[in-house]
Amino acid sequence: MTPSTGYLLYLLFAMGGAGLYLLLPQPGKSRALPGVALSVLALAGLLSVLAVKVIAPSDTSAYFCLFSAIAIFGASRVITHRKPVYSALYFVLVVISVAALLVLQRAEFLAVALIIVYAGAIIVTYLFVIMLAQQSHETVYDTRAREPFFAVLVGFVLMAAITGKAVEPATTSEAKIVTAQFAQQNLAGAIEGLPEGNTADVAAALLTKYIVVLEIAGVLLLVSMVGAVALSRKKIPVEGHGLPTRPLGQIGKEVEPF
Amino acid sequence: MSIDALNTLKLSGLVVLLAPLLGAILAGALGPKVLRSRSHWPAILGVGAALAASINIFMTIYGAPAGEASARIPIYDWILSGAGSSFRVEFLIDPLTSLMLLTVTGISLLVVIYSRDYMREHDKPERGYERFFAFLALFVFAMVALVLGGNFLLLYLGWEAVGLCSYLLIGFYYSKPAAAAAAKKAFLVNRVGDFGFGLGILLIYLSFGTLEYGAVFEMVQNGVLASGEPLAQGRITAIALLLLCGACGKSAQLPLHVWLPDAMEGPSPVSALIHAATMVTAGVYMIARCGAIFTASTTAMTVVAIIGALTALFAATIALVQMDMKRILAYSTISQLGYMFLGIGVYAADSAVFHLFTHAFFKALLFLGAGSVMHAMGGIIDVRYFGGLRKLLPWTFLTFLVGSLALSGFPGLAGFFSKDEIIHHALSSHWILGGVGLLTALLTAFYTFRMVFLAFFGRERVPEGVHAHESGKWMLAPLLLLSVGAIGVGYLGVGAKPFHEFLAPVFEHTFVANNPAIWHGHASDHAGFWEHYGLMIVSGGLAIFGIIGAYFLYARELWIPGLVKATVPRTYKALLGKYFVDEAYDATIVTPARQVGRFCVGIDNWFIDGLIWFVAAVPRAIAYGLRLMHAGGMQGYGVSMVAGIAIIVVLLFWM
Amino acid sequence: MAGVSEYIVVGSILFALGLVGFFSRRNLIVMFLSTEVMFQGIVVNVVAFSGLHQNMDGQMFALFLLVIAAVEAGLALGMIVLLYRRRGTLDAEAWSAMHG
Amino acid sequence: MTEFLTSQFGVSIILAGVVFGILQGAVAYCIYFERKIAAWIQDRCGPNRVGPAGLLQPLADGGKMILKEDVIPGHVDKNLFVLAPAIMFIVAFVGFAAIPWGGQLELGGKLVSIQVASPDIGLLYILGVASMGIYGVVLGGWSSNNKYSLFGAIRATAQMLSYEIPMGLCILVIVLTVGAIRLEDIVLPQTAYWSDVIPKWNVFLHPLAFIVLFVTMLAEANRTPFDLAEAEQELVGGFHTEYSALKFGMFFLAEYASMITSSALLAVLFLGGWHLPWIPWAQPEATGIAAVIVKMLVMGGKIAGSLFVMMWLRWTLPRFRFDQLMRLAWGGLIPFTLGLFVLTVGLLYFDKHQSPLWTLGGNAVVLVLTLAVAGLSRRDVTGRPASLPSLEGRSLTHGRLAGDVS
Repeated sequence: MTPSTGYLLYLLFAMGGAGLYLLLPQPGKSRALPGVALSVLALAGLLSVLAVKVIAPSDTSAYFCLFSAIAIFGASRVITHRKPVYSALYFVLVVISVAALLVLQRAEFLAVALIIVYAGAIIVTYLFVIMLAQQSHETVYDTRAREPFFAVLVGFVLMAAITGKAVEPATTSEAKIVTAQFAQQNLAGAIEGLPEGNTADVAAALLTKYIVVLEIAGVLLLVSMVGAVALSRKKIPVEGHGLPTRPLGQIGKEVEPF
Repeated sequence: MSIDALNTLKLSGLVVLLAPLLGAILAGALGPKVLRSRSHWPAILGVGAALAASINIFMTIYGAPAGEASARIPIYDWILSGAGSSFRVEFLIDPLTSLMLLTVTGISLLVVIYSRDYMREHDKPERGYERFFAFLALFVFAMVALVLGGNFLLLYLGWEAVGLCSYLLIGFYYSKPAAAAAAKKAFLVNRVGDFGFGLGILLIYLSFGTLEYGAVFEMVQNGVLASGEPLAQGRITAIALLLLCGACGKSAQLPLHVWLPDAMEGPSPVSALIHAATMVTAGVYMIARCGAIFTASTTAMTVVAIIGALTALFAATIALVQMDMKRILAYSTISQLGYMFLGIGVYAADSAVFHLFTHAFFKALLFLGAGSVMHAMGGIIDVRYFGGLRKLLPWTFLTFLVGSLALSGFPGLAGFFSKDEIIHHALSSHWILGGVGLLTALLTAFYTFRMVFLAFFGRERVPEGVHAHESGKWMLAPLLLLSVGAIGVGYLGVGAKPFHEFLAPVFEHTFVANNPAIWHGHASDHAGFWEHYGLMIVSGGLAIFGIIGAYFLYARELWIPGLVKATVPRTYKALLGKYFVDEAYDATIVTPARQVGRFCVGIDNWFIDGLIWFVAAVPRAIAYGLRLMHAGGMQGYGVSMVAGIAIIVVLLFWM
Repeated sequence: MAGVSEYIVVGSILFALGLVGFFSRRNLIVMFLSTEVMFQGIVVNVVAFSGLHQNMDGQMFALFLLVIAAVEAGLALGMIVLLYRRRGTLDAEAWSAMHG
Repeated sequence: MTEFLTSQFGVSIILAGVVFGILQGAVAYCIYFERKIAAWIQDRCGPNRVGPAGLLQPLADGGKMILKEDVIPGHVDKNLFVLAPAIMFIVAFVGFAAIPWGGQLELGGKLVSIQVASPDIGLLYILGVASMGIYGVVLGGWSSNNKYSLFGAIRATAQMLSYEIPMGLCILVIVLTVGAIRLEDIVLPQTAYWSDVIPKWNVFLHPLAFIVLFVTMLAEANRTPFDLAEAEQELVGGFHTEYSALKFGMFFLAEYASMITSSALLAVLFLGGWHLPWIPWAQPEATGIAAVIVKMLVMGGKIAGSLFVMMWLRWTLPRFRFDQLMRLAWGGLIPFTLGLFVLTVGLLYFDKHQSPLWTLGGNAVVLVLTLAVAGLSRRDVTGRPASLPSLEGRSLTHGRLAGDVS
């Protein structure tokens, strides 16, 4: 990668950051159009830079670009959408595309586990809570981001620093060796060598090298279960601050569970 | 003593000590949830086991060959502080210990059994039922520890534990202000005595380098200090007087007697326990145990005798005019304890312990009887509201009468023999001491039967709405058993005097060796009739005279007391006001102390707190400036944190 | 064929987007969703490393990340429900009670 | 071209098209048979006007659905309102991809699987797809902006999340027994025989797991007696109250499609899939085209049997109350299947997991234990607020059975 590519990348990150900043929910008139334009441009530029300059062409690189684009798009919608329900649904999109990326890496078991656990359980409970907690009307705190400028600045500086380093050609001799090794162990070759059937590998690793961690994970889940039960059994008094916590007009539209 | 016997003693000693503790723990831990109205069982079983073990100890000691009836039994090393000074948990078991154990556990068992019904209202346990029994058993444990302990440290431990338990039990009805105040008073007054006692023990340790009884007494009798220097008379007198100070506190002698009458606020079984078996006897026991120290100082013995005599007379006069049944009994206890001190003071420790022994029976009987009356009368204890109860409460009356006769020194009952001995020794020591003893005996008979006649004879003066009823079997059984004791135990001290013979090894090198008038043993065999029986006739006559006087004044000619009251109103008031000792203490000690306290509070509030406030104000002022940086939003902190990470990453990768 | 660098690029972009969301959104639920997005970025990274080193370590990490996410979701959602029942709002600012 | 068609990829594509088409029709006729069976159980005639014996009724219904006006109410969240039935429909049909329909076919000298895709993680794939089915219900209910719909959606969410656990555990029991999660590998061991007579179908090893899996599948598909999400009497139709025309039709078709998927999975896991004992065509060795057709028919027969039991149950059993439903899952099925799971692990350790004597005995023990524990600890799972008035004496007025309607 030439230095000019690096600067191009930074430019794209700057564009993306600006677009995201414009898209984050803020009061005042809508700035969606320039935001969308900037973001889409930045994403397309990034993907084309990656596709042209970085990725070794193979039959799966197209899939990689596609699912990366979907994941990044979904993630930016998660954080910019004004309705939490949509945020959650876009997150499902992120999960599915990440699962697809994992399948590209021959981590099928993990991919399916990701879908079952995240999409099948976690996000459903998020949705459940969103449904219980608020109806479709927009709230103040969803339409007003908090310190969006600094957040975007910090986030994108960090992102640019890491990704810039990741795609940068090594300069020092040591780094060059490492990079050369990485290049040698091109994933294409590496993955062909993997045996068919990822589940058995996962099981083998899980039950031998990582058995203690597996036990700890089990205990962690148990603790979380106990904690959740304890939390949900607690009687919480509504703190009186003079106002009814929900406007009167909403009462008919709200339901208690069961 | 054989190894078997030592093992028996060790095991039994442990049972005596730990069974009541276990009972207390069980009653306290399981009482509220599990046992509930059965909470008395752990205490009864614990104290019962202790009694059984005490009997075993007694039998072992009794059966031991002559001259070997004493055993030091180490249990384990308690405090090891290098430099040769270590303290052991050890038992000293000799005839005195075994007798005291028998008295303590026996009386306590009866009291605990008695409490089973007493602490119930219509067969429903009172609030704090399990607490009561837990404390009772703990009290027994503390007293047993005091008696069994083989060194001054254990003695002190038991001493303090007894004080604590008395505090807890006197304040049993802690929601009643009078009870709470009485508990506090008992504790504080005891604290005064214990302070002296503690100083005494420290002085013993400083002087002799050990707290173990045997070693200390041996050094005292050899007249040397631990350093080898000769023991100065002043030092041993100081030790004895300091120990006496503690004894005065525990045994309610002048001038620290004020807590005992107030302690009547506790439930009656507690009073019985405190007065008969456990707490107040601790002082007498201690002085008897430390005979070597006391007999080494004539001054101390004189002080003991004078305090005893004064207390006996002083308390008896107050008891003359009191109206509260339990208070009369309380003052009589003080008076009888005075007798015991007097006995010790005239080198008749065995007689004093004998009196302690007999007194335990009839005083427990009287208090339990009073409790029975009180229970029957629904809590009323003022004798002016009684009268004619002998028909309503026949069993209580009979047992109470036995106790009263014993207390008065009616010939043939327990109190007669023991008191008589003390008066005899007092007379042979100094005629004033003996005279005081005789006068007190007369007064004792008089005020005791004043109470009996007011309560049980004459017209019924029971207030409206009170339905007096005889108590249940759990309460009557101990009363009957104690009556038998009150009649019978006196005969242990006549004729061949088995009691004194049994105790003799303990005192033979201390009190007996110094007693100017050996009355028992070989000396008395050759005395003439009047020498032998004259005093008995005199004191018995005085008792009967007192009883008859009380009969005429309080059962017949009820106007005479009123006349006396009107004739000498100031004396009457002084008696009624208990010589205004409490008021004097209040004016001389309590109020000045309170003033000092106020002054200290002022210093604390204004000066020290002000300083602290000032120290706190400086960082607060600084924080006031700093807190503007904390906006309070977690996300803001997060942004700054990640900004830091981003800066580090940028510096690391690109610089 | 995409190499490990590309996965790192995608992963770090996801991570940074989650970060931005976590810092800038005020809705508690969206904040937690953002943390999940960060998790996804990490999962992409560690699985890519797993492929690079041809061992299962990265996938194991991802699996345990999954466990952590599940645990976190369980507890966080429980707490969010509690908070919502108490204040009637999902605004994170409603809970800045330690505000100086 | 021929080469393409005879490769696995070609077969998969053809199969995808064929299965999708057949299933569409099958689903439509499922509805027809449902009505016929209902009529038969209730001693009525059922649909008999359109075509001979009413056989064209599904076509008429379909036409009606397509031609009706597609109403989108004004108060709904339009995007999600449209998305929900689509998700439901897609998810219901995608699951078929991993089902092995007919073993292997010898084509041009090579063996190809009669299966759209045979991923290593086939069973997990089906589970994952099934778990996505919740979104259709949830989004449909929520986006309708209607109290009853939301009720239905919330109920459905809780119900499906709860019943996924015993379902997964049952499947794990089979996975442990067979030692594979590729569906074909699960079928193959079942084609062997015990003492050359009894086929090694898993149902003979774990009959109780089979029943539990069937029950949880009823719940996952929102079928009676678990159709709380769309209980007509309580919720006006539940999450699809606001739907009409083709969108409603999609929900409807999706329900039957998921029933068929469940039945197929059940057949594969427990009933030997396409295997039929003693029939030479339905053995794994037979790879001719005729054999494949027989195998597919066998598979279809098993699915039809399972479907028939589902319909039979629908017209026989009343609906659960919600707390009963939850109690059944959390207090009954989950402990029980956990017990089965532990049992299987234990038998696996002693290598007795494929011996019917041990598994059946273990099943009985686990059942007795669970019943004993459940009997000893009777307690409402969701609980009924104490502030509500007592229900005593009122249950009779609500005694009408769910099946009485229509």
